[in-house]
Amino acid sequence: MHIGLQHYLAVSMLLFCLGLLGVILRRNLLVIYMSLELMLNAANLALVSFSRFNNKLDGQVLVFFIITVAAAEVAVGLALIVALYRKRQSAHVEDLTSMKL
Amino acid sequence: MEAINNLISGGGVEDVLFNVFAALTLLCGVLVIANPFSRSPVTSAMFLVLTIISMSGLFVLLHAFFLAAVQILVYAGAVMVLFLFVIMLLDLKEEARRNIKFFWLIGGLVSVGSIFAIFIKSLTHNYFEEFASSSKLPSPKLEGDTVALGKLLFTQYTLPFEIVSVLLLVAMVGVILLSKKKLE
Amino acid sequence: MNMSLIGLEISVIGLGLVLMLADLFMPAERRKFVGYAGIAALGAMLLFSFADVGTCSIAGTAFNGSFINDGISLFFKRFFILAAILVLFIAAEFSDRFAVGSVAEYYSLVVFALAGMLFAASANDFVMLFVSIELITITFYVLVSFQRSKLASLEAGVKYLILGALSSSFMIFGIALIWGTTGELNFTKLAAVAPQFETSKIFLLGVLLVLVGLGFKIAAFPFQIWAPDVYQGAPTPTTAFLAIGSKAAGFVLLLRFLFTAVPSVTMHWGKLLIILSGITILYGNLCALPQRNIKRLLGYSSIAHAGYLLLGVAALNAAGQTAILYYLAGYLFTVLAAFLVIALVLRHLDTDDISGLAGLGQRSPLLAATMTISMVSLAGIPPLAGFFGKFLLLKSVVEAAQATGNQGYYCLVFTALAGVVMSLYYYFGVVRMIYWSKEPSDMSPIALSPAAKLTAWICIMGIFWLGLFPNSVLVLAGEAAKALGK
Amino acid sequence: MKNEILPWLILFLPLFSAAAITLFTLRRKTVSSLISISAVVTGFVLTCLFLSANTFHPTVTETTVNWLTIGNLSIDFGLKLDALSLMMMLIVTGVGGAIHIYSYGYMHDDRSMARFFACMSLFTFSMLGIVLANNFVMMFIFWELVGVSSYLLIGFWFEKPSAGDAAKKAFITNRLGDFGFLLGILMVWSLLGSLNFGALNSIVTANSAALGCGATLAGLLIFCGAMGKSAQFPLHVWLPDAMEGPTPVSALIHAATMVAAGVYMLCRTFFLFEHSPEALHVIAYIGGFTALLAALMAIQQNDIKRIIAYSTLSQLGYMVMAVGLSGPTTAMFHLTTHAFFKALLFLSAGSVIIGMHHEQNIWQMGNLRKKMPLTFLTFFIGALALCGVPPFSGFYSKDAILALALEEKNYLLFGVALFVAALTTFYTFRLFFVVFFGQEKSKEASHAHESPLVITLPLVALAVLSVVGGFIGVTNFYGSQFGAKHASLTVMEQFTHPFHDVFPMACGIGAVVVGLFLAFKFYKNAATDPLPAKLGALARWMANRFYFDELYEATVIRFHDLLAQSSDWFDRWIIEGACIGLIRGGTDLSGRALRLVQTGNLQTYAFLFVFGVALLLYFVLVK
Repeated sequence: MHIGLQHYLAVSMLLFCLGLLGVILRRNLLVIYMSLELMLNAANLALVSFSRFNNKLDGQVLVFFIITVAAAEVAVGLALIVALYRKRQSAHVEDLTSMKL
Repeated sequence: MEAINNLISGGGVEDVLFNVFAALTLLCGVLVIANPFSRSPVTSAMFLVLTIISMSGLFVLLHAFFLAAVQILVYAGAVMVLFLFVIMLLDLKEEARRNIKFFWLIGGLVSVGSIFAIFIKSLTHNYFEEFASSSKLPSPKLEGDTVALGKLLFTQYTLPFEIVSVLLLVAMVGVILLSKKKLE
Repeated sequence: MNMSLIGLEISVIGLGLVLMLADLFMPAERRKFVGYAGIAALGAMLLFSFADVGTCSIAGTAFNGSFINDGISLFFKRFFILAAILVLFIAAEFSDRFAVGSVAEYYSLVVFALAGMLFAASANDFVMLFVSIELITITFYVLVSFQRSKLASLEAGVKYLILGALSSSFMIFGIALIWGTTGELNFTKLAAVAPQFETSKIFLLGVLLVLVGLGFKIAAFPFQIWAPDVYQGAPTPTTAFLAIGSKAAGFVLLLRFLFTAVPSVTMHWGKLLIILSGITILYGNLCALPQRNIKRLLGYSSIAHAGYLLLGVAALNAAGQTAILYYLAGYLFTVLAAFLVIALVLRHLDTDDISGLAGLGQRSPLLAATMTISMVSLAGIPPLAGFFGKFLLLKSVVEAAQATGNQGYYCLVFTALAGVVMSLYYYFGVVRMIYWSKEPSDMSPIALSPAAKLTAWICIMGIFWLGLFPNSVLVLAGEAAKALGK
Repeated sequence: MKNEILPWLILFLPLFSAAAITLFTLRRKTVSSLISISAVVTGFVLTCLFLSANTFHPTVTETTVNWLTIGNLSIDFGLKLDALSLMMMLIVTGVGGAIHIYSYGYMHDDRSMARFFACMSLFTFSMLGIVLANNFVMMFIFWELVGVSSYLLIGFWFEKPSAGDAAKKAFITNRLGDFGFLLGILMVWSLLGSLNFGALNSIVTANSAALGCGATLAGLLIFCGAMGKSAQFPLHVWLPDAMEGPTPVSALIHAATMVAAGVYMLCRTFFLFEHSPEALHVIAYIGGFTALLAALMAIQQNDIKRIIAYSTLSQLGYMVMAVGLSGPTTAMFHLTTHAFFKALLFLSAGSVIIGMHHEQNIWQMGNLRKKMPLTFLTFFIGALALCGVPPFSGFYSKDAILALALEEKNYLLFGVALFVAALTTFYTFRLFFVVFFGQEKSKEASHAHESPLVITLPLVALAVLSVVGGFIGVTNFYGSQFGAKHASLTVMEQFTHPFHDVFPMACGIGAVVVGLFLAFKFYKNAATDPLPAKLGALARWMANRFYFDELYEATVIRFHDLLAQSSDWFDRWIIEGACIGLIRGGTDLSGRALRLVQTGNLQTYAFLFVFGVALLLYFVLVK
C-alpha cells in the first residue's frame, strides 16, 4: 500500500471531527476554543496535502492566511474570555445562559 | 530483512514517517478533547502543542517546509503560549466532572459520527479513487519554501495580505479594548 | 492592473485610521464629533461613488482577477456605505452608554468592518472571500462585546465568537475541498471547470461546507440559532449593523458563490433552497410570536427576513436576484429606523422589554411614527418598501415555478405568505404598545438631537421612496443582477 | 385636458387633506375638519362636473402613468373610468361627503377631532384608489391601505381596550382574506401574464379557456379578498366588533367604503368569474348563507348599532349572492341603494345616540318620535327602504335580486332571500317600534332632544336619495357596462319596471308584510307592556285572544331564538373559537415550543449547529 492523498485527507477529516466533538462535548470555553483550533488545523492539513498533489502552491498561501487569521481570532477570543471571566468568575458554558428563549 | 529493504528502496521511509506522524497527530488530538487522566485545560493545551508539532512533521513530508516552520513558530510558539498564559492568568481549576447528559453525548456522537461517515464516503467515491490512483505522488516541481511562497504572496495575493494587516490591527485594538484593566 | 479600482476601499481604511488617531487629539467631551466627521467623510465617498469622475465605479478586475468591480459590487458598496453612515448616526446617539475612552474606537471599528464589507462585495476568489469575511467577523466580535461592563454584551460576544469560529472552520474546510478537487480558487475560472466535477461527492461536500459558513452569516436555518442571543446582548448600534451590514455581506458573497462560482451545481439545488427558505421563514416568525424583548424580537424577525431573502436565491433566476437587492435596500432603511428608535428610547433603561416603548406616541411623535412605519414596512404592507420587496420576491418565485414546473415553489409562496400573516401579530403588537398602552410609567417627552431627527427622516423617506417609486432603485438592482450572469 | 386632470384631482384631494392635517393643523379642530370636508365635497362636485362634461355617458377611458417595469411585467398607476367606477365615485364622495359633514357635528366635542378627520380623509383616499384602480397591484395596494385606515379609525377611541382589540381583529381578519387575494393575484398573473383589468378582460374574452382549470381556484382565491373586506362567512366576525369606532366611521365603513370594496372588486373582476360556474356557485351560496345567518343574529341584539351592523352583513350577503348568480348589475344596484339607506340608518342611529347621551341599548329608549321628529322621519324612511317597501329604493334592488334568483332557477336561494326579507322587516321594525314608540324607558329617553342642523341636514339629503335611489337610472348606468336587460329605460319605466315580474315582486312584498305584521304584533305590545309581571296578569286573556300568537311564540319565535342563539354560539365558539382560535393557538403554541430550542446554552447551540450540518450533508449527499 502506498501512502496517497486519501490517507492525508482521512487524517485531516478525522482530526476535523475530533475538533467537532470537542466543541460539542467540552464545557470549558478554553478547551472549546482549542478544539476549534484543531478544526482549523485539519483544514490546513487538507490544503497542504492538496497543494502537494495538485502541484500548486495557492493552497499553501491560503494556509498562511488561515494561520494569521487564526492567530488574530485567538487573540480577540482569549481577550473576550478573560473579560468574561473577570465579570462572571467562570469559563463554563453553562454559566452563560442569561439570554434565552 | 525484506521489510528493511522495502523501507530503503521504495519511498518506504516516507510511508513509515507518515504513519508515525499521523498516529501521533490523531492520538494527541484525542487527548486534547478527551483525556482520561486529567481534565485540566493545561493538559489539553500541551497536547494541542504536540498535535501541532507532529502535524508540522506531516507538512515536511508534503514538502511544505515554510509552513512547517510557521506552524511551529506561530502556532506552537505564539498562539499556544497565549493560551497557556491565559490559563495561568485565570487560574482555572480542573473542569469539574459534572454528570454528562446522556442525551447530548449520544446526540453529539451520532451527528459527528454521521458527518465523519459522509466525509469518508465521499473520499472513497468513484471519482476520487480514479483521481488518486492516476496521480501517484508527483515529483515535487514546486517546493513550498520561503521563496516560492513569498513570490506568490506578493504578486497574486497582495490584496488579501494587506487586508490581513488591517485585520491584525483590528484584533490589536479589540484586545486592548476588551482587556484594558480600567475604562473610565 | 488598475489600482484605482480599490480607491473606495483605501479611503475607507484611511478613514478608519484617521478616526482612531483623532481620539488622541480630541477632548473627551467632543468625541461625538469624531463620529460626525466620519459620517461626513463617508457621505462624501457615497457621493463620489455616484459621480462619474471617480474611478471606483469603473467596472473591471484587479489583482489577477481576485478583486472585481461590477454592477453588483458597486450596488453593495453604496449600500454598505449608506448603512455605515446611518449606523454611525445611531452610534453617536448611543455613545453615552459606552465607556468614555472608547467611543472613537467604536467608530473606527465600524469603519473597519465597513472596509471588510466593501472587500466582500468585490471578492472574486476564495482567499478574498475568506479574508474579508474574517475581517468583518472579527471586528464584530469586538463590536458585539463592546459594552464590556454589561454581562449580556460579553455573553453575546462569546456566543458569537464560538459559533462564528465554528462556522469559519466549516467554511475553510469546504474551501480546501473545493480547491483540492478543482485546483481553482478564482470564481470565474472555477465556474468554467465546475461542471465536470458535478458528480464528485467531495466537491459537492466542499460547496455545502462553504454554504454552512455563509448560512451562518445570514442566519438561515439551520444556522440561525445564534441570532436572537447576539442581537439581544450586543449594543444597539452593533445590532443594527449586524442586522443589515453583516447580513448583506453574507448575501453578496452567497450570490457570488452560488451564481458566479458554482452555477452549474446551484441549478440542481432548487429543492434544497426551497426547503431552507421555507423553514427559515417559519422558524423566525413562529419564535417571534411570544417574544417580549424588542431586540430579541427583531433578532427572530431578522431570521424570518433572511428566509424571505432566500426566496430570491431559491428562485434561481435574475428576477430573484434583483428582488434580493431591492429587498435589502428597503430592509436597510426599515431595520435601521427600528434600531434608531430602540437606541434612543431604551438607552437609559435596563431592559429591552417591549413595554419600554409604551406611550411613545405622546413622548415623541416623530419616533413613534418612525417605529410604526418601520414595523408596517417589515410586516409587508403597501405602499411601503417592505411590501414591494416581498412582492418582487414572490413574483420571482412564481416565475420560477412557471419556468420549471416545480410545485415546491407554490408551496414556498404559500409558506411565505403564511409567515407574513403570522408576523403581523407581533409587529402590530409593537405598534399597539406605542400608541395604545395603558398607563406607561414614564411620560416625559424625549428630546431629540438634530442628528437623530435627520436620521429618522432619512429612514422614513427611504421607506416611502422605495415603496412609492420603486423604479429608480429597481433599475439599479436590475443592472447589478446582470453582473452575476446566471 | 380637463378630463385628464379631474380624476387625478379627485383621487388625490383627500390624500392632500390628510397630509395637510397631519403635518400642519393637528391642533386646530375646525380648520382640520373644514379641510377634510371640503376635500370630499369638492371631489363630489368634480365627479359631477366630469360626468356632465361627458354628457352622462361614460365611455371606458384610462389614464395611466407607468409606475414600474419588472422584466416583462409593467405595472401602471392608472385610473379606469367607466360606468362602474364613476358611479362608485359618486357614492364614495357623495355619501362620504354627507358623512363628513355629519361628523363635524357628531365629533365636535372630541379632543382628537383633527386626527379623526385626517384618518377619514385617508380612508376616503384609499377607497377612491380601489375604485379607480385599473390593475390588480394598484387595487391591492389601496386595498391594504383601506385596511390600515380602518385599523386607525376603528381603534380611534383607543382608551377603550375593546376598541383596540376590535381594530386589531378587523385588521388581522382582513389580512387573512388578503392572503388569499394576493395568492389569487399571483395565480392570475402566472396564468395570464398580465395584471391590467382591460388586458385581462380581452385575454379572457378572446380565449375563454385561457384560465384553464385554474379558473375556479383563482376565482375563489380572489373571492377570499372580498370575503374579508365584505365580511362574508366565515370572515364576518370583525364587522359587528367594528362598532367600537365612532358612529360616522361605522356609517362610512358600512355604507360607502370598506365593505362595499369587496363587492365592487367582485364586479370589477367579474369577467374572470364568468368562466367558472363552480366559483360562482360557491360565491352565491356563501352570500346566501351569510344573509341568513346575519339576519337571524340581528333578531337577538339589543344594541342599536349592532342591529344595523348585522343588517349590513345580511344585505352584503344579498349582494354577494347576486354576484354569484351572475348579476353584477343587480349587485351594484343593491350596493348603491344600500349605501344610501344604510348611511341614513347609521347616521339616524347616531343622532338617536347623541340625543340619548351615548346610550345604545334600545330597551332604554322609547317614544322618541315625539322628542326627535326629524330623526324619526328619516329613520322611518331608511327602515322602509331597508325592508323593501315600494316605492323606496331598497324595494327595487331587492326585487331585482329576487327576480334574478328566480331567473337563474335557483329556488333554494330564492327561498332564502325571501325568508331573509321577512326577517329583515321583522328586526328592523322591532328596533323601530321599541325606539320610537311606546313609553320612555329611561330618564335619558324622556330628556332626549332633536340634534342640531349640521347633523340633520345630511340625514335629509340621504333620506331623499333613499326614496328616489331606486328609479333614477342607476341600473341604466351599470347596465351600460354589464349589459343588463333593464338597460336604457326611462325614469318612469324604471319606476314601474318591477311590475313586469309579478311573482317575485308579490313574494317580496308578501315577505315584508309578514315581517311587519309579526314585528307589530310582538313589539307594539312589548313597548306598551314591557314587564313580564303585567303580562302574567293578562295571560289568560291573552291566551284566549291571541291563540295564534302563543303558537308562534312556542314554535316560530322559540325556534328563532334558538336559531339565533345557536348561530351566535356557533359564531363565537366554532368560527372564532375553534377555527380562527385553533389556527392562532396552534401557531402560538408551536412558536412557544420552538423557542425552547433557544436554551441560551452555547453547548446546545453548537450541538444544534453541527446537527444542522449533518442534516444538510445527509439531505444532499446521501439521499
